Amino acid sequence: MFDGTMVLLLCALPAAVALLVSLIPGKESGLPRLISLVGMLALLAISAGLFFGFDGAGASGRYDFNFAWIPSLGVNFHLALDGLNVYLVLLTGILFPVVLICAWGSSQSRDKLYLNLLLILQASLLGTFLSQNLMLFFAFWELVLIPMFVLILVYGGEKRREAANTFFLYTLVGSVLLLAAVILLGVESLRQTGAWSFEFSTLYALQLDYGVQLFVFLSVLLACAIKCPLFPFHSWLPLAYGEAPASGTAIMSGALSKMGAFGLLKLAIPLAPAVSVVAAPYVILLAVISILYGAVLALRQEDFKKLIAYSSLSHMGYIVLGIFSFQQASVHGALFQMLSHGAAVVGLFLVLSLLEQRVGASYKTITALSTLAPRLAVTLMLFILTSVALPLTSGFTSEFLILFGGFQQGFGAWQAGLSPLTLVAVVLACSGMVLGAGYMLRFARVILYGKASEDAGMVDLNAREALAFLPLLLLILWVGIYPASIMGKVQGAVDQLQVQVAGSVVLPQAVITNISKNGGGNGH
Amino acid sequence: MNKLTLILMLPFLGFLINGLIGSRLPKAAVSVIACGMPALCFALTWSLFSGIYVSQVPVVEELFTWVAYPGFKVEAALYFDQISAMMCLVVTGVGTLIHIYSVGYMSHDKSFARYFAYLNLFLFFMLLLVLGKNLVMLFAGWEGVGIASYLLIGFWFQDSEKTSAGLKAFIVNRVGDTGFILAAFVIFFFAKTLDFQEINTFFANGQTSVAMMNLIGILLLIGACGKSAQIPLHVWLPDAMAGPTPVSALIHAATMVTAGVYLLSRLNGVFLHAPGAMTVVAYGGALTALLGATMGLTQYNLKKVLAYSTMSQIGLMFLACGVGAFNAALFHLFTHAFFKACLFLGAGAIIHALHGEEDMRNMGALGKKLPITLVTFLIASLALSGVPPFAGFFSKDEILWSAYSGVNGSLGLWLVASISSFLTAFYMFRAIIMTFFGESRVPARLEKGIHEGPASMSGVLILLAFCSATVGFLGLPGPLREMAGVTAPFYDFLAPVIGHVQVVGAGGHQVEGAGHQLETLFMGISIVVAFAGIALAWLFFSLRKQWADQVKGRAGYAYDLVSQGYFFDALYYLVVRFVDWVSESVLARRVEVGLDAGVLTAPNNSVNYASRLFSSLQGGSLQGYVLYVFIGLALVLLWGVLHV
Amino acid sequence: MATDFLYGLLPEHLLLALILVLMVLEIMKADQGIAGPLFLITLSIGCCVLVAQLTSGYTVTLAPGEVVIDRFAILARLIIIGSGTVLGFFSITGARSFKTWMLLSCSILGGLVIMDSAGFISLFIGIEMLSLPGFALMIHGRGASVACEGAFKYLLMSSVATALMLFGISLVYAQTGTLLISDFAVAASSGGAQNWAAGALVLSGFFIKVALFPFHGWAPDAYDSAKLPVTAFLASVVKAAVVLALVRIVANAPLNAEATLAVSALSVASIFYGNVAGIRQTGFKRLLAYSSIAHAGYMMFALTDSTGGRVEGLLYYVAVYAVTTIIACACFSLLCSDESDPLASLEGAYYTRPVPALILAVAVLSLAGIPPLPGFLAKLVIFKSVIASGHLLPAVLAFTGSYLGVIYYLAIVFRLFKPASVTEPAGAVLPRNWSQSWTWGGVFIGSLALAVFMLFPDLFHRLLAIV
Amino acid sequence: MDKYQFLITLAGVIFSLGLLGVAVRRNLLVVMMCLEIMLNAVVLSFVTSASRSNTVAGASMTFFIYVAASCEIALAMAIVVLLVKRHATLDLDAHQDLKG
Repeated sequence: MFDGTMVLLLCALPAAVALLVSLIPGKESGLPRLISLVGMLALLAISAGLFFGFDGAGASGRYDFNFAWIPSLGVNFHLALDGLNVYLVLLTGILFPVVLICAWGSSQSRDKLYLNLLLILQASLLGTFLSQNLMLFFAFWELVLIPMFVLILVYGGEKRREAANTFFLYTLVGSVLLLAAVILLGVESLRQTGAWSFEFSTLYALQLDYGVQLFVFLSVLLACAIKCPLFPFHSWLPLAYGEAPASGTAIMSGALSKMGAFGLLKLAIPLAPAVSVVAAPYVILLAVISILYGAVLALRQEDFKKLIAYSSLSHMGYIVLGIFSFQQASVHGALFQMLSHGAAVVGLFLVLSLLEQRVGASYKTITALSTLAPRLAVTLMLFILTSVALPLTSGFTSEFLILFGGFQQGFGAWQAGLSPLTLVAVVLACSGMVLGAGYMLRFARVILYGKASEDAGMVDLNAREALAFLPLLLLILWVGIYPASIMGKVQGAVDQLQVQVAGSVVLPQAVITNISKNGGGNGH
Repeated sequence: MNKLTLILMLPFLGFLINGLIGSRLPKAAVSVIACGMPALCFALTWSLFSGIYVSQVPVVEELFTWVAYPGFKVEAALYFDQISAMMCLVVTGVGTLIHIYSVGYMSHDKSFARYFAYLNLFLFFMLLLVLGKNLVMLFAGWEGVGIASYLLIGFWFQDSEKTSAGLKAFIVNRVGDTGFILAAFVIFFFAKTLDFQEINTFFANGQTSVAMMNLIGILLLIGACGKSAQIPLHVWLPDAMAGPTPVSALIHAATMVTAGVYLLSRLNGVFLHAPGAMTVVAYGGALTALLGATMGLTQYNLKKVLAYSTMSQIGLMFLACGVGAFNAALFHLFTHAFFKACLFLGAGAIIHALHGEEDMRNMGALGKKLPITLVTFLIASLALSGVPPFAGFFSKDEILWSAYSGVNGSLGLWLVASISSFLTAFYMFRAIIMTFFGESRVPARLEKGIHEGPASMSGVLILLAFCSATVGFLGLPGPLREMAGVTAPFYDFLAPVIGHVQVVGAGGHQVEGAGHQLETLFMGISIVVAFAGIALAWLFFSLRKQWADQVKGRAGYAYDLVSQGYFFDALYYLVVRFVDWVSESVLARRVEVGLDAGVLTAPNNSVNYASRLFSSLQGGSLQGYVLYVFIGLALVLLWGVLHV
Repeated sequence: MATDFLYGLLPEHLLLALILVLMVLEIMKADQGIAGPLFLITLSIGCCVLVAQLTSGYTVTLAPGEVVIDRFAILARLIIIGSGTVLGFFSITGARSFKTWMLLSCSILGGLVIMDSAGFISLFIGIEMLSLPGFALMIHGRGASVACEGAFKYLLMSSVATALMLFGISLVYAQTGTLLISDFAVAASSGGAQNWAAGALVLSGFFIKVALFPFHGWAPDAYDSAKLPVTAFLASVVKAAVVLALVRIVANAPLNAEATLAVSALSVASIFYGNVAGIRQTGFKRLLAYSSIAHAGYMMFALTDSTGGRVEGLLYYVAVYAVTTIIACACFSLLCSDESDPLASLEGAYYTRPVPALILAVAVLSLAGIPPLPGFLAKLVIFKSVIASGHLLPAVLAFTGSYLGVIYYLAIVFRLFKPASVTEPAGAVLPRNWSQSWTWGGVFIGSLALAVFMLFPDLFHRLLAIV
Repeated sequence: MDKYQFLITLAGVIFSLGLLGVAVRRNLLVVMMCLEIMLNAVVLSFVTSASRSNTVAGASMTFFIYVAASCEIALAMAIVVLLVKRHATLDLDAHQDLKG
């Protein structure tokens, strides 16, 4: 039970701190900033504690907080730590203090509204990841939009109005169908169990006929493809990432984008396994298209923020590819990629934000950073190398596992005489490695190297900022060098996912055997 | 922490120290740390080597599990067998020497510490590459040396030329790496393991279809091509000369570029069952050897001459692998490391003396001013040209022989190899003559400053020259062995992991004895070829200079073709331009804009239009409202009447 | 019996007494300041009484076929009086005459009478008592202004509505010979052209009163022309009462297929019309009108429910909608003091008056139906039973419509947070006078109620269940 | 058809005429009259049904209808006076200040 309250605390603490902060009188005092930082650090401590305490047996009911909210509808305030969200909880716990520390110098960090937004955002994000009740999940899923909207609107760049509106309205489109699907699932549980229920545990057990699964799958896919985003649904991304304040962009790319991938893992596949298996090759194709599309677009981006935005589009593509390859390796890789991309892209954006704090808007044309601010340059280089997927960084671990699993799946399907679509897609995705190196190192060449103009002086990375980046770098190296140490935590979830997929009725026999041969347990 | 792990970690330690606090340390301390680490590594390697030289039992060190889930496990494990031992010795030995050389060479550079940090980082990754027990470990080192070379090529990052060269190197390598990783995937699909020994044993009982084996082989070859600058992925190597010369010596001559050969021989178990792939390797190597040599003919930049010669030498090694003579390839790799490093460092000494001048047209008559350099350079060149009794002769001769007698060797292959070695001798002595002899063309401002480098540099040169003169005797060819009644320690040492060339050559018409006579004949021919090349160079560039220009004039387009490196660069430039065009003109200007218009603008406008339309219904006239009611009611009633 | 008559109808009696007292005070020319508090006290007592009845599970049939006090009656009256109370707090600022309070009380009394009527006669009286003071309120103290045009449109349309309703009722009466509400639902759904016509007529009468497209014509003009408190009154109490009256009639009786189809079509149309037309509005009251048209659509959707969740769903929806609307209006009045109501006056309000701005933002987002705010839960409660009744497509259409609605609700939030650079410190000028603190009180109580609704979304489910 | 049905139908016709009148006539007062006509039609049908099923409910309903109707008219007339004050005409189309 104590662990349960800890889980609740994950969600409640930021809200409480937000309340406390808003109650502090006085406009321009540093106190609110300090309090919220302390709160975030406390939360980081809790999430880290839970992370290390978590042993992968999420179903055991430990780390589980359940409280009936709408009994008549079976909507419970049910939060629990499980294999799918344990990484993301840690990531969310790490990101926010890092973001706040990096924004420490800026004027907005003394702004109570800003701090409140950050805290509420954190609370709702954690709620989304932790919720074990579909309706609760949906509620948090939507709630995340509001603070982000205000964050962009108030602290954004010159085109912030447009950006905020586009972000909110575009990402809300997905919810229209999603809500219908959610309610439909509740109705199904009413039909089959005789009682309303939105508990995931109940919904997973339902026997949904193909049509329902199709509807659910498509609506979830739409919602998640917009959140991630995937190729045709990314139009909001460059604008939002470009215009949002640095901290907003960091959180959007680091945590919000993960909601999409998480939704696919949590909703799409378990709720509609049959359809998922059938649709997998096409989703993979979509993912690969976004990988290449984002990469190629990033090749010629002048604007750093947009460049990273497109690179993020590309990297999210890898996650989806991993998820829909259904292989142990690829799913592990996708989960790692969430961590890795979260850390790396946040680091990139934050370094940019530090540059912006130092030289203002002219950071867009900055160059020869290695001469001006070597420590900053090294930090940036490390994040760049991570997103280039250099071995020993988390980027390599995740992308290797994703492509590995994807390839085993595709090649197996091809050998089994099925369509080589997946195989082709994965091979194309591998060429994303080259493109990724291309745009990232071009970026490095532009911003890091070259002749420094004599007058341009710049403050180098100071201790506070270095401290902020430390956890990100540690995370990157840890996942890069010794991933096995934490894979056990998610193993249970991965196995469960495979069971759900393999158990789906219309799964072609060849694919089943292939899954069980290459991923599912008995490899040799 | 046992020796093997130490060998790996010491350079990394050096990297950390020099990288983090090196800028605050005095140069002496930096150089001690930087050179000490590889020296220690060499000592450790030597002790380990002497260990397995007797025991012949490979040393295995399992550090920890990298990734594990049911049915899949990748150990972070180190493996020190004969091949790794040989590679380690080369890497740490030559590496140490080049570190020492660099102390003198880089003494005036202000980012001294950064340089040595990078160099140590490279050593770390290179050792990871050769010590890795499985494909993942190897790949980690593989990519790591790539990034290290990227950093070192672009070491003087104020110069955008150099940074772009580094970028090019990394990207081209990445293309190869993609092939590598795909190969790893396919291998796992069949072998269900990524461990080298298990892979070799699995494919040894060849239950996999030949087509698949060839696929694996080709994919591996692509990876090897990228790293070892084989055609068509060789374009990065000449540009890579932008880096400091010691770097070129270490990375782009002695160690990194030979990683491809290491990979092929490491996975010889796979290749021996992939005849198609073997053929491609052989002919690809031969082609590279020839084209590289020809390209070397026309260069005026001293380092580029050496770069192209490296290319063609590695081509020879590939050729050897292709005909199944993996041990010959490795032997050539071994000797090549010494004399090519010596050549590069000699070139470095010259460039150092001329304050960065690399164009041979601005050199000449340096022999009197730089005697040590001249001698060492000469010895190394003779070795490279395959003049007995220098190292290059024995190793190259072994390759030439197996090119004829090897698994799918043929007279053609042998001919190509011989031509390329003839050309090698030619352009090497062209370079020597243009650099050291004749009348001086050095710009006046540089004239007086010319002097030998510090002791650290010339010492290293002498040592390397000595090695390149002698190490050949470790692996005498068969006939000589019989004559001298000695063994070939090198081959014997490698024998447990890689057998001798099995003499089942073209048509399999040789018997042992006849083979030996034939081999002796070939040996003679190759000697003649080498001297012919030298003589021709002498004729052209010393006695009858005008002939050279006449030939150049006659050749016309052919000359352009060769001097432009067969337009590979132009080709790739087109590809890159095309991708950029797609990115900019198609995706950014068309697709993105279209998407925005379709997804953002259009709905927005339509909603606004609808809004205007709807609120215009609210015209303010009460009767209008009543009329709506009337219509609505009428409709509902009508509906009912129709349905009831 | 007499005690039941006294206790069961105590709220009505209290309001009656209040009206009389106010009349007397008016005649005695007493200080008008006491009217508001008096009103509030009376209504609060009424609330307490109803709560007491609710908790004690008190039900009684006072006049068979005419007046009956059941769970629904108590809950519905609680909603009416409760929202009336909140509105009272908000109205004190502007309303300074006895007449206003008399009219308000009278209208609310009408609302109560509707709720506990079992026969059409008292229902009809209640509806008239509910509407007529409304017209008076609109023109009271406005002289020959634009208000009377709005009032006239409203009056005429609602008279037409009454006529339609009555005619429908008379048709059923022609068949059954009784005016019992309980019989009506049965008869109307029993088929036959005449019954069908009757049902259609009554429904369209109600559609006019709840301003469902295309019966909505009066709403934007009336809302726009009235004063903000009066608009709030029309949009909250009156609308709530009308919807609950409809619930009173149809209860949980499922509609037949044709009616269901017709109703869902009209509802979807209304949702789209209201939300889309609202996008380009610049005045707050007119915006409110269009939003209320859209919300009429959501509420009428509940009629297509055949799983018996209609009553609780609509009770919850109406309660949430009424309170939220009042809060929104109150906050708006706090932020924009002048008579005209340009949305532009909200720009940057957050920086000058953060608290009301934030509450307004939340209220508006709740109206937009952003989870987990009560507005969303209300929609959920209705649409879960709609989808459960198998109307997936209309539901999806409705969601799409509500998505369009988000656009203009968002525009309000947008203006609130528009960076302060342009706005002069208007908030600093606004004096925190005594009357405003009343409004504050109203906002506070309302928010409290909303919080309760949000925490216990199945409140009404439970309360209806207890017997 | 018997007289009851006839009367009911008649009421329906009158009602529709009234509604039509409200919809098309432009004079304020006439519109109000049409409204009254509708109500009278309602009353007619109530009375008819009452006498057919000889129950009192319908008959009593008529009284309430008349009461309500008169209240309505009273209010309406007050508003009409204000309207005329405003635009000095009884023409409905003159009163279209509210729109959009």
